[in-house]
Amino acid sequence: MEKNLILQVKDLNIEFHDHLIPETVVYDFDLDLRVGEIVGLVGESGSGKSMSALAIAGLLSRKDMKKRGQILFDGVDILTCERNVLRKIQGNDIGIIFQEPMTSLNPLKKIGWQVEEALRIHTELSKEERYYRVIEMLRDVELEDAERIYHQYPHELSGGMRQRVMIAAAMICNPKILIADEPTTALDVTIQAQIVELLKRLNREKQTSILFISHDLSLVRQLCRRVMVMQGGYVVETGDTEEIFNHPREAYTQKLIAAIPKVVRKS
Amino acid sequence: MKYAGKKLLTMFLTLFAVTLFVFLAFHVISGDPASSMLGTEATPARLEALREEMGLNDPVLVQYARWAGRFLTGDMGTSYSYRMPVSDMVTDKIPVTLTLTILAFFMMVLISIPLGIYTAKHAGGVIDRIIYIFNQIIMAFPPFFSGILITLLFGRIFKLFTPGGYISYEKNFWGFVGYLFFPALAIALPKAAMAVKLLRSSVIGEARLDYVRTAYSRGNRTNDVLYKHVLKNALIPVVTFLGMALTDMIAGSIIIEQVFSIPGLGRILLTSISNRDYPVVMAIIVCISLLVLVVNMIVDMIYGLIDPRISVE
Amino acid sequence: MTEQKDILTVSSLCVSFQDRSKGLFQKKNRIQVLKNVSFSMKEGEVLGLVGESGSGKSTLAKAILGLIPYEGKITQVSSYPQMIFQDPYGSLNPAKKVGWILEEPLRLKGGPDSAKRKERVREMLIRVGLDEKFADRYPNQLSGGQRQRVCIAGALMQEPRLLIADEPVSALDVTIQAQILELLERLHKEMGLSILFISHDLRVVYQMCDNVMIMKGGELVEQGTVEEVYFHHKNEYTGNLLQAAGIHI
Amino acid sequence: MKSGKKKNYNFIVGGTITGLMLIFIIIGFFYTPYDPNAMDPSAKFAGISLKHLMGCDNFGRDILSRVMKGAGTTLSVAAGTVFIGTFFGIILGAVTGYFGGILDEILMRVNDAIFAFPSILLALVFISLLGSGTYQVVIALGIAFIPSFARIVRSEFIKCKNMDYVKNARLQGAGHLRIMFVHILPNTFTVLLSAIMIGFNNAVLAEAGMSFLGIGVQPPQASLGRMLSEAQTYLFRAPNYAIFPGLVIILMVLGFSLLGDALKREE
Repeated sequence: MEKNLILQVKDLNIEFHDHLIPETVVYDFDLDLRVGEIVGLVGESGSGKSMSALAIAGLLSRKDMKKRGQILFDGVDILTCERNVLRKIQGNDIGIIFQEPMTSLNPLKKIGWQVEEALRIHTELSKEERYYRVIEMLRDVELEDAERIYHQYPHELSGGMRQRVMIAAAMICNPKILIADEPTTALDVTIQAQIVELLKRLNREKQTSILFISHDLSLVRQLCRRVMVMQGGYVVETGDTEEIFNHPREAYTQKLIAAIPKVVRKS
Repeated sequence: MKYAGKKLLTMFLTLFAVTLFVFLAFHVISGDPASSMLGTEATPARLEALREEMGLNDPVLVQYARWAGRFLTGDMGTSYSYRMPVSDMVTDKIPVTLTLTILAFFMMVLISIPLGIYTAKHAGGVIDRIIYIFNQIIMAFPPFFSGILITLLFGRIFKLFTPGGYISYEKNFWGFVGYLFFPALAIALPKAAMAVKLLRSSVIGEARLDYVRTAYSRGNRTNDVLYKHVLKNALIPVVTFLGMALTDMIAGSIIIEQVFSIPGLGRILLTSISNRDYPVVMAIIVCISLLVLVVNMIVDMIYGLIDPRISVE
Repeated sequence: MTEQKDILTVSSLCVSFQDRSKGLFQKKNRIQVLKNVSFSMKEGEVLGLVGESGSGKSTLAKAILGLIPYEGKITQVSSYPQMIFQDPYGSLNPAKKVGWILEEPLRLKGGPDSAKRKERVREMLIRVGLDEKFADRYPNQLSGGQRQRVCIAGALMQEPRLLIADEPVSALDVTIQAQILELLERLHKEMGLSILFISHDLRVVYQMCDNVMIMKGGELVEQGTVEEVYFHHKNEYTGNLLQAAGIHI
Repeated sequence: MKSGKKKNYNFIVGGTITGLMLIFIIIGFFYTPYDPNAMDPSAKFAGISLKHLMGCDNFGRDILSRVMKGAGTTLSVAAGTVFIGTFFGIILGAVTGYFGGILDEILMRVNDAIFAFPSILLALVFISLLGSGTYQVVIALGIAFIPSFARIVRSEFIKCKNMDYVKNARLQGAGHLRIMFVHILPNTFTVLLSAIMIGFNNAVLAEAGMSFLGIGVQPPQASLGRMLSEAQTYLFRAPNYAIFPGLVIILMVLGFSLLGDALKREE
């Protein structure tokens, strides 16, 4: 493995078996993620982008699903390793945030409890140490009044704040990789921009690699150096973001870019 | 706290409405209590005198207030058929029905919670399917029929108890509880089957939600996800069901008391209905209503404790 | 362009709701959702309305449609404005076939007989770019884009002159989004339809609209032609929005 | 729609049981092997034989004939009960759910108060007011069943009335009645159907319970509950007297509840 390479996905295939005819949702997915890099994964609904992300996070464990290929993290294949090996990686080395910050938090548990959960599982820190770590982390994701939020429930926070909480919980163990699955889709534009800025800053300061999944090409352009375009389960194009934006090779990529309304002076 | 106060207020309002309804309904239907009491000895003069004495010539609401006031002090009126105070007939029966119901309730909880969690965890497995079939059949059993079968099986064939051999709680409390074991089982079984089914589908439904995926993404074990995250959420609808089941059991015990010849509230309620002994019927219905309302109130309180969203809404 | 008359005039519109979260016996506050909103719309104009969630843009639409009580004055030339909604899954009755749904506006108007209605539905389906066979399908057999086309067809059955489109493409994938925008633009041109286009997406609004209004906290903070607003904005909030959307001038 | 992989066994088994029970009951309306009320002293407690397939009771009446008639009575009572409950439940639930406001507030408070009470208890109150008898049982149980249907219909109406298609219908000029019963009501059918199945079962069990207590159907009319209550006295001597009526109740309820489950899974 290359020295800077932190995650390597080779020939990932995902098949559903919940109907009479098996349905492949991801074909031959390859990905090299390097330390401190932000890679964008773009596609429309049903393109297989979220499925690939869930597989990398080790969250595709349904029995009616078949996966082939390799997802190598630190010499461990996430697809085939033992559950307890996988659990040591989840939350500790790989964090994930989702589209709906409302439903992704347990409605009956306090924010503090949920943010420190990964610490409870992966570290031997005392209760007090954990508390200070959580407060520090909440401040780090730019939540003011962290002490109060620690004792609040998810329904008492706004959408943007909840997504910040999700990021704090995913980043609490300083993971090497953060997977962000459409993290700003449910948010207003101004909040969206703030969250993107936050992700950029965390990436810069902590050297966390980010896999950023989105349907929004212009958003990916703001955040990612490298981008992969998916359609119908296939990666159709991959490369430098600006390169792809300015000279898309594949017809589908061209179509996607053309579909973004342009703001240029009419007169 | 505000939530609790609101619920308490609602409970008292409902109690007021229920008792007023019961009073008015029986007032209209029961005709003239004076002539019922005097029976063949009635003469117009004696009737009028008795009516005046009983306050039957006052406006209905005044009569209701008087009746409610007496009820609160423990005076539930006089039985037409037995010419004795209703309270004497009812008070020593309440513990019997209550014990039977509570016993059945605990059986239901003890059977259903572990089985519900087990079947949810092993959904689709062989044992899950067997339990499903078993559940469906048990739910189809009318409680009195399971009562009859239990009598036949455990009473007559295995001789684990003596059918009809009721032991009063005043004589031997544990003997009393022992006798109530099988009747309680007959009440508990169908409700337990429903609770297993509900808890199973509730846990499975919760497990599909996004926050469960989040919990797994932090490296939780399956059991930790189940017990620390899912279970509390899944119990919310089950608590409602358990509350309703408890009130249903109070009513169900009326029937089961018949099967096992237990002298509880159900027994006198039924005799009083067929004798048209309205003061007794009214008193029992008000007592059961009170129990039902208290149970509902407790369920609401438990809700408030489990779910932080409630006190805000 | 010739001077055209106003199709819709809204002056000092205020809408407030009672705070339902307070209990039965508490003093209730009224929450002001729209504060003194005034604007007008010309015949054949496509007017954009931009705002974030909670800014009151959907409330404004409801007030214009007469779905909620309001204070102030709304004058409309055409009496039956129609609306298309954001969620194409919720705006078609799942229990009815597409044909039935499209015929309903005609039935309600006491319109032509069954055969004529079917003919009109057929024409309209083709007009919005769908096959006439779709009349026999249920909404759950259609994709999001197809549903939105059916919604547009339904809104046009009564031949309104004003169409209110509330985030009509937000729930759709980008490529589908482009197709629906194209369709709306075509219908606008063909039928001379006036469209009040509500959206949070500044890029889409720029593409679609002649004029635009920016709304924040129930107030219109800026209005003008898209060129004015996008390239010479006066309000700070407009600037924030443009920057957040990655539109750097 | 993709077809499921598994066969719906619930539907097959439930449908078969229900079908057989219906045939059994319908035959009973027109033909029974013996007059269900004819007493034959010589056949007192006759065991199971070709002549009397289910044996005879303490008066020498043919149990099979009585079970056929009794099941018919139970079915009719249950059907009447569910009809009253559904009919008024739909009207009440539709009006309160659709219009909301003060009327809804008041009616639903009353409804919830009634709903909190076990239906058997309510029926007992009504019976003691109305007197016992078949029609009284239908009315008493019917009234007791209204609140549960009203609640279900109301919550469905509340869900639907905020849907955009209802707003759309209003914009097109549909009246309230048309919206309620043409646009919204068909959308509640799936939920209503499974509520009817459950309600039907509860009605069968409640009717049997009331007849068992002797306050339902009056003798000499055959009724399953009443047969069981009589059989209880001779339990050891003639267990078949208790077992057959009990079995018929169980099969009726089981068939319907399996069908109800099957419908739920179809969704």
